[in-house]
Amino acid sequence: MTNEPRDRKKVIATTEELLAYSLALEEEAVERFNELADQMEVHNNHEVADLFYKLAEIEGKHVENVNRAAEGKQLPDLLAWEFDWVDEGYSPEGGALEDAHYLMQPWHAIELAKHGEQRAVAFFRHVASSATDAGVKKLAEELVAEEEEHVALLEQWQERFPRPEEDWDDDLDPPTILE
Amino acid sequence: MSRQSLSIALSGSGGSGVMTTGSMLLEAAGKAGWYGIMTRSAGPQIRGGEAAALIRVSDQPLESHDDSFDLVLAIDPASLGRFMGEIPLREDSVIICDMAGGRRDASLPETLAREIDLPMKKMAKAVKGGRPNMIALGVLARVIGLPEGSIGGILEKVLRAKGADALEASQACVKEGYAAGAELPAFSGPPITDVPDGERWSITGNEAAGLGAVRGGVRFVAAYPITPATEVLEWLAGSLPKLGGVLVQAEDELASINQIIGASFGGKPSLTATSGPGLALMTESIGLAVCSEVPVVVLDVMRCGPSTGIATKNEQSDLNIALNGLHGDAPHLVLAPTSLSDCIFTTQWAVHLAEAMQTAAIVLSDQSLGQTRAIVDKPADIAFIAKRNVPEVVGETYRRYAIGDSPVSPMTIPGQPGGQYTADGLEHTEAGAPSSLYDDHLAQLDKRSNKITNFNFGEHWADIDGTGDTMVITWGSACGPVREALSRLRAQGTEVRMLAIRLLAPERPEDMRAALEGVKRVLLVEQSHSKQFYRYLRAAYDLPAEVKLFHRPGPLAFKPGEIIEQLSDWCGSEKL
Amino acid sequence: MSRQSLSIALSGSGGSGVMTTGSMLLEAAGKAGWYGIMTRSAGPQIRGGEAAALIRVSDQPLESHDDSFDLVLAIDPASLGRFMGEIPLREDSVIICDMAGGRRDASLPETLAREIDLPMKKMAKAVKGGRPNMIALGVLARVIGLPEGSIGGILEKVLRAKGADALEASQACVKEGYAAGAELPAFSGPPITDVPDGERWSITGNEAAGLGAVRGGVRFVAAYPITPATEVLEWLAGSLPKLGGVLVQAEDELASINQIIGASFGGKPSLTATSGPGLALMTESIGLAVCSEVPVVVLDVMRCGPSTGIATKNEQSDLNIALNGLHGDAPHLVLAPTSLSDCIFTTQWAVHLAEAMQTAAIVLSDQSLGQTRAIVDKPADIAFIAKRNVPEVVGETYRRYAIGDSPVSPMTIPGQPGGQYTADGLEHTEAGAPSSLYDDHLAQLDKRSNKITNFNFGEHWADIDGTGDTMVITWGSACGPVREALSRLRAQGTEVRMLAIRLLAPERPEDMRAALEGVKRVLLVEQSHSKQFYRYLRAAYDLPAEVKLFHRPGPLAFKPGEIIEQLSDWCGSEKL
Amino acid sequence: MNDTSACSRLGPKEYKSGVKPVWCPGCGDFTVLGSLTKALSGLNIAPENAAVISGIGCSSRMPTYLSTYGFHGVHGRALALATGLKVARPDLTVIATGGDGDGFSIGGNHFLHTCRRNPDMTYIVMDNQVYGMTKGQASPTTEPNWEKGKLTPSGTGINPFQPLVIALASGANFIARCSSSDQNGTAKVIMEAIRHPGFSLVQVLSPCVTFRPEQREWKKLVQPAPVEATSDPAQAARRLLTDEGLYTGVLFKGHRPPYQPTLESTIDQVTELDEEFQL
Amino acid sequence: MNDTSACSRLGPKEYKSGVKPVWCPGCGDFTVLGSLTKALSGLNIAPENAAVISGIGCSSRMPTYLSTYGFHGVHGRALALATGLKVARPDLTVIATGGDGDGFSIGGNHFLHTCRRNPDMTYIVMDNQVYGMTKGQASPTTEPNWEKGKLTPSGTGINPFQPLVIALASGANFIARCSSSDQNGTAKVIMEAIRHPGFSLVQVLSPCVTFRPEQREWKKLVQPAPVEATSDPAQAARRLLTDEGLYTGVLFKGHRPPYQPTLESTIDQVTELDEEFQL
Ligand SMILES: Cc1ncc(C[n+]2csc(CCOP(=O)(O)OP(=O)(O)O)c2C)c(N)n1
Ligand SMILES: Cc1ncc(C[n+]2csc(CCOP(=O)(O)OP(=O)(O)O)c2C)c(N)n1
Ligand code: SF4
Ligand code: SF4
Ligand SMILES: [Mg+2]
Ligand SMILES: [Mg+2]
Repeated sequence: MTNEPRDRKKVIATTEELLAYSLALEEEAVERFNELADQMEVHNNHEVADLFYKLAEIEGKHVENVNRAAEGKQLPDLLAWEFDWVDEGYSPEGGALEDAHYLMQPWHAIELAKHGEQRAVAFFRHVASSATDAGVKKLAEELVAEEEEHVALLEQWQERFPRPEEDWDDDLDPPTILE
Repeated sequence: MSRQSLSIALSGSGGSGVMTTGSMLLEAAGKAGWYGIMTRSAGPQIRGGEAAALIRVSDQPLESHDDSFDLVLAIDPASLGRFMGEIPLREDSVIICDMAGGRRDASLPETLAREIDLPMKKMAKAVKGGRPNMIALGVLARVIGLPEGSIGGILEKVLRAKGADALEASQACVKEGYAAGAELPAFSGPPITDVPDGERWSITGNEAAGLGAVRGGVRFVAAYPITPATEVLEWLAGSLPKLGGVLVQAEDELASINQIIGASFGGKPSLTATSGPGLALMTESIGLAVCSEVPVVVLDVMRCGPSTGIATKNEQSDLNIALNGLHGDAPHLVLAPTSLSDCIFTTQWAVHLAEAMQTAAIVLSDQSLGQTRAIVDKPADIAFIAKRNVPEVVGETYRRYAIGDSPVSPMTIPGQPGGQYTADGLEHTEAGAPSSLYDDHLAQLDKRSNKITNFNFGEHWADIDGTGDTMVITWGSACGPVREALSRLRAQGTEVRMLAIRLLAPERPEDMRAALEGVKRVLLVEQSHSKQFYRYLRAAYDLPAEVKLFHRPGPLAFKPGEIIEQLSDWCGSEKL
Repeated sequence: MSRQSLSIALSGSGGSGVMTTGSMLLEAAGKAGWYGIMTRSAGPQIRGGEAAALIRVSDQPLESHDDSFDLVLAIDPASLGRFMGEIPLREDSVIICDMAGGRRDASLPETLAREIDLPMKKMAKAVKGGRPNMIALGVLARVIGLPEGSIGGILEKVLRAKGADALEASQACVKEGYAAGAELPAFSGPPITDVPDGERWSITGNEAAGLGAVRGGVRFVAAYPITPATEVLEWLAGSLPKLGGVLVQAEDELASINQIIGASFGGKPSLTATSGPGLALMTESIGLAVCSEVPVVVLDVMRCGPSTGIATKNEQSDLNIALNGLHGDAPHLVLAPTSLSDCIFTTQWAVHLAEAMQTAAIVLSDQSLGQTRAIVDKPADIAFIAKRNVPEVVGETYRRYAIGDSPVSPMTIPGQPGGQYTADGLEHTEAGAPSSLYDDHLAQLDKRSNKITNFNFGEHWADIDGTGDTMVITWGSACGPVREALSRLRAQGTEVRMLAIRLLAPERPEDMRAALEGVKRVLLVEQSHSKQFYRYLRAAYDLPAEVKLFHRPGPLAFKPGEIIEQLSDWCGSEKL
Repeated sequence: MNDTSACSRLGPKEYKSGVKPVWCPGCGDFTVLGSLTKALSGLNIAPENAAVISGIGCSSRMPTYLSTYGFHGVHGRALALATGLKVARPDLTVIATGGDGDGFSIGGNHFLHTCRRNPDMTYIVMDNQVYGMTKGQASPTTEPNWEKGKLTPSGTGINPFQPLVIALASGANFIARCSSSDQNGTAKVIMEAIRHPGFSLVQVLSPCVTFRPEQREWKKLVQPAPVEATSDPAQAARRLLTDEGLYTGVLFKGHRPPYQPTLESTIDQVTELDEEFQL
Repeated sequence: MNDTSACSRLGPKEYKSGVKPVWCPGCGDFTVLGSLTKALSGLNIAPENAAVISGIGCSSRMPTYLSTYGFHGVHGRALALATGLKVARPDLTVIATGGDGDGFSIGGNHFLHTCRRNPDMTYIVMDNQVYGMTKGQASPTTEPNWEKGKLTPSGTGINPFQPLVIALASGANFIARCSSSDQNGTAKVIMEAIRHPGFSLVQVLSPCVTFRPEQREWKKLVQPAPVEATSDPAQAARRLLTDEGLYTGVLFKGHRPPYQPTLESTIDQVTELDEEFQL
């Protein structure tokens, strides 16, 4: 949302920088899934809430992994908007909030998570292909592989749930009015 | 009049559709010849929150919930906790609930009631596109004794838009539920009678107020949305254009009230509807209507205050501001419906009175009256309509604020030649020219006050009922439970009088004296923390020496049994 | 305490400068050691209209005009007619008037008084740059017995800016007039005493209220101009910056009240001043201050209502709206000064109370108190200042709306680490989170009500005076004439008690019971058409069986003699 | 009152009520009263078919001085009251009058929304950049460094409100500026404004000789805008943002259709509404 | 609460109060909450030194969800309350938040006058072109032909309110449009807005998924404005009048000095004021 064009021009130059990206990505994913879980809980969609909490937990492990990889390194302190993600202004999980729905089903939740992971794959792939630093390239490729694995896991998980019917978001009741 | 009734609470959450289910059940009950009421309660979420439909059906007209509920159906157990304060249960009450696995769900609140597990989700899953709430509908219809056919037409009406598949799925679920209901304990519902088509109405108090307004002649409405008045406006927005009228959604309440003053100045009976915060914004200009003698009606559907308070819950705490919230000496009318269907009459009468006296009328409805849906007898169509004193021909020297034989002076309407004048919120002479003299001020204050205190209001100022030397005085939505309490007492042979005040201002000292003739003890019932009704009565009337006050703030509704308990000192021991 | 006083009316029109003349005369009287009051009356024109300065001087402090005037000086005869209702004359009163030719001017109203022709215009013409009002000043100074020198300094002060020529011309005129006065009947003014410099003040009630506000600690004011409150604001606009405070001229009253709520939330004691129409616009947000427990003070300088009414004239008809004009159950403080100089104390006390109880206080001053200028004894500097319960350190779990030992919970101020909370006009939990539950609602309603009803107000709730079994109960600007009436009766040996209520809300039932001990008869005095004070007292207190009401709308002020007349049935015949 | 049945034109005088204004001699509002009566006469509107609505302020006293129907309402609400009247009675010629304080300070919200809503009526604002009636406080149009306002003794220090720019931005359909020093020119513009469909704003620079005596100089400073009225909002905006507030004439004429719900009934009887409640 | 004395930056999460929002899942306001916490974190403002002020509406629930000081006031009055706070406490970072109904309908007058007055604070409006909280009525920014508003079943038929144009015309010092679909971009703009002296308006297109589900498409329609922010009002006006309301970014940055009276006393004691009354 800046006035600059959306295409990603910046090349990630150091592994520290890439780790900072990776950390931000995972941390934001944790935050996002927790937020979504809270939303579902508030809206009495407990099944999906539990699923999101679970996803948050998993992402939390990824944060730990990155932290471990970053041990002893001095990562740059970038603010949210100083990250230069691929094609859009937010991190791969950034858009998920908009896709929430109070009647969403586990299938949707995983779809949403999968979408994020796929975007992460795309991002790291881009980093790998544009990298000039060999270390960065290598790390990015590892990350691609890791995220691809996540996508695959999610796909398996999703199969356990039926695909929602077309009118899954139907609610005959009117919205509650407040103030 | 002994009443056989059944009270049912239906709760759910996360978009489980309990409101729709409840409405359908109520309508089915109505079709079957029963009377009924349904109120809603909901959590703070706009979508997907906990929701409960509280339903009561009977062979007699109803105006109140019962002391306790016979049957609760919880589509999911967790939804119930929030509402337990509003759903008192007995030992012989029954909770039907989906325990999802047979074991008692920990989230189900502890109660005395008997719990029955019914796997509604599973049953619904068995039907393609099926939903647990439709299972519930079938179950409920069966256990309260509605004929299976009573649901069909309603399903069709509600689900037509959703397509044939959805309809079929629902029908199948209802059938499933109905069958399952046969296994459950049955309740002996009120006797089913035959009612001729169309003799019963299904209506909310908010719709009733809208209907009263247009029956009274209102053709211009300007308003700003606010809970719980919005449904009045929604109904009027749809209905006014049919009658050549219009509703304008204004930018705020200051605009609403001034727009209706302008339209009424132009000759169109006009109304606005709002709730406490909006009423507060309007008081300056309600004073303008009073001073310039332009008739307007302001409907306040009360909610819990102060400030934003609790917007979706009932309270009777705008009495103070309605009676005394205008600056200066600004006599005006304040009315309150004494029942849900009386919202028609009282609003209509208010329009009539405002027009007849060329002043402002505030009608105090409340969230409970306004948002309850009831099956009622078709209301009478009464004769009160707006009739303003407009001179046929205008003489040489028309004086808008003339003090003649009647304090209501003829009012010309723009377009009438020779009738031009300037309506004014400044103090003025009879001709309408600004004046700061004591004599003019006194004369106009007298005029504006006399016209409303001298008016012949007839018998409508209050609903008076019963005999005996004990009386309950109350108003608004508190009337319903009081009325039921007294009818229960009557059934036991105890007579208690009831006075439900419809016209709160101006005061009617003589009528009150007559009503209190022979009364030794008075119980006042009101839903306000600061005893607003009590203070009002003290200021306005001479009450008997023995006065007892039963008051509490919203949102907990009064129950008939509580009223009886309050009277027990007097009626229990002495058996009056 | 017998009072010797002289009442003088000075009228003119078309820019004749009577107000300036009147002020100078009052100041001269003050310098000479007299007490005095001056009120103004004017036609509807902004410039050049009829105007009258009504002055009374005495050797005793004054709070009221007398029953009649001793002396009228009309710079032109026509100006007088408009004010005759306010200037009752006796047979031995004197009218000094410029008949411009010696024949009685037809425009001079018929009165009992003796008329004296004085060619002031001609006399002024004889002086280069001379003006009739300065002639009048000299005349008046002479006939009421002021030393010639008493005017000099004042002339200089007022006319300095106009240049030496203007000053000289005025001096010459005053001299002329003083000399001419020697030929006129002299009045025996009050004895001239020596007063130490600076021990007397010249102040209006509006300035006094402003002073009380800043003494109480107010440092933020937002307001929208409105007559007759504007002078409070003018004074504050000049004074606040000296104290590191500020006055913001807001876009309307909705902004004013919300700005002060914001500033007070930020920790600054805050106030707004307005009159009836503005107060009406503020009530919604006063409710917000009540619900969110943010202290604010709203000063209402009352004028004639309803609606725009008569903006420049006195009435006590905003009592209803001040007490009961908020929607919902919204307990708050309502106070009224009992005299002009009490505007300092009452406003200051209101700031203190609002801050101590974290609630809204409405102070009802009025046009008469506010716009009268008086020479008074230097007011005491009292100790009440804003002291809010702000926690020194904030614990782990700060709950803004905690219900602890005291219903006034500690209030953090933005900037305090760990004290963050969200102030809310929605009903809330102790922590400030929105809640729609009955229990939270009741608890917070109790809290907000208890904190003001349980507060120890001490003796300031009312001014209580005198003995006997007859009592006059009154308030605001009506206190002045009542006090004088009772002191006159006392001088005749008749004792009547007086109760001037300063704290109108919350009610003080025990204090009232004590005050009424031994009282058999009560006369209520109020300036309202609809008996607002009477109704308030009926609702709030148990009055003795015999209650008499003396009320009328504005703008005619009560006179001491009228009060005595009202009491004559009781005191005249029975000589209590 | 006047016999208005004749087809001959009523003279401007006949639009006066005969109540004598209490304005200060020299006040611009006298001239505006004259302009308005001339415009009404020029349009030959029967006095009973016009209604003049105002709030509170010196300028808001206008209705009392006219022989039309009038409403002297409360401070700041003239446009809301006038909107209600016009929507309910589209047959009437509705004119709102008032001052800069009434219209742009306390009444600012209605100003915005009336421009937006665009009812077919005319709003004449006598702008004297001061609150005349309450003793000369700064108004929204007062320049930031005017130090005579007793509530703003060091000047307001804030940006003056630009009524014409705001009107344009919120959708007024006709925007003009006049000077009370030109009674006939103002009359003509008011007439055009009344004729133009939709909401018309006429700002009249009308000196307050009592609290802003320096405004007597205005008549020397105003000048007719050097260009014709435009109907392009962007062009109008550019002009208005750069003019010094002293160009007079019609500055913008838009073509948005006025807000006017049709008031035609589709059913005969109120009882036909009962159906929807029948079980 | 948080220990804010450390010089290390607080993370965005620490600006959340922990109260779980009651907004509908998918509502744009969730994202805005995130943007605001990121901006506060980016500026490293201690939570106790910020105050977030709102009126009533879904979007106005914001303060409850933040760990800063907050005020959830009454409908339409957020800016007035915030102004009082900022003027009295210039040391605080004051942010007002709310919706299009709260800010532009009932609150329109304060919007106008706050832009004019230009206090140093930031106003974030979550514009969903609807009254979410009260059941989906048309708001001032609703398009005229939207027929789902139950009080305007045939559409409002009136000109939408153009908040940015009005802000510019009344003197706001910083004007930006964002989309809730871009949390980080919005965060950056909010941070810039807070930093920029004077009154900053940030309009965030924030879908109401319940009453305006079609707004889920907004994220595909918005695009960054193709030009840099200007500081020339006339240029900004031309751009704003012609854009379709879907360009995002900082659109105007002015240089007017903020309104802030100095709060320095010139006397020591209140009693020094007594002098003027002494005879
Ligand atoms: C609610 C309310 N607030 C304040 C006032 C006081 N008041 C009356 S007129 C006025 C200002 C008038 O200014 P303007 O509209 O410019 O008219 P002018 O006198 O300059 O023609 C004010 C503040 C009022 N009557 N009502
Ligand atoms: C004085 C007053 N009038 C009306 C209302 C009812 N009300 C509450 S919120 C709201 C509209 C909110 O719309 P918006 O500001 O756009 O917020 P959103 O819910 O869309 O975020 C209204 C009309 C009120 N609370 N107070
Ligand atoms: S005060 Fe000013 S605006 Fe009012 S009448 Fe006098 S000159 Fe005109
Ligand atoms: S109703 Fe609309 S604005 Fe309100 S929370 Fe739901 S989606 Fe958001
Ligand atoms: Mg003006
Ligand atoms: Mg909105």
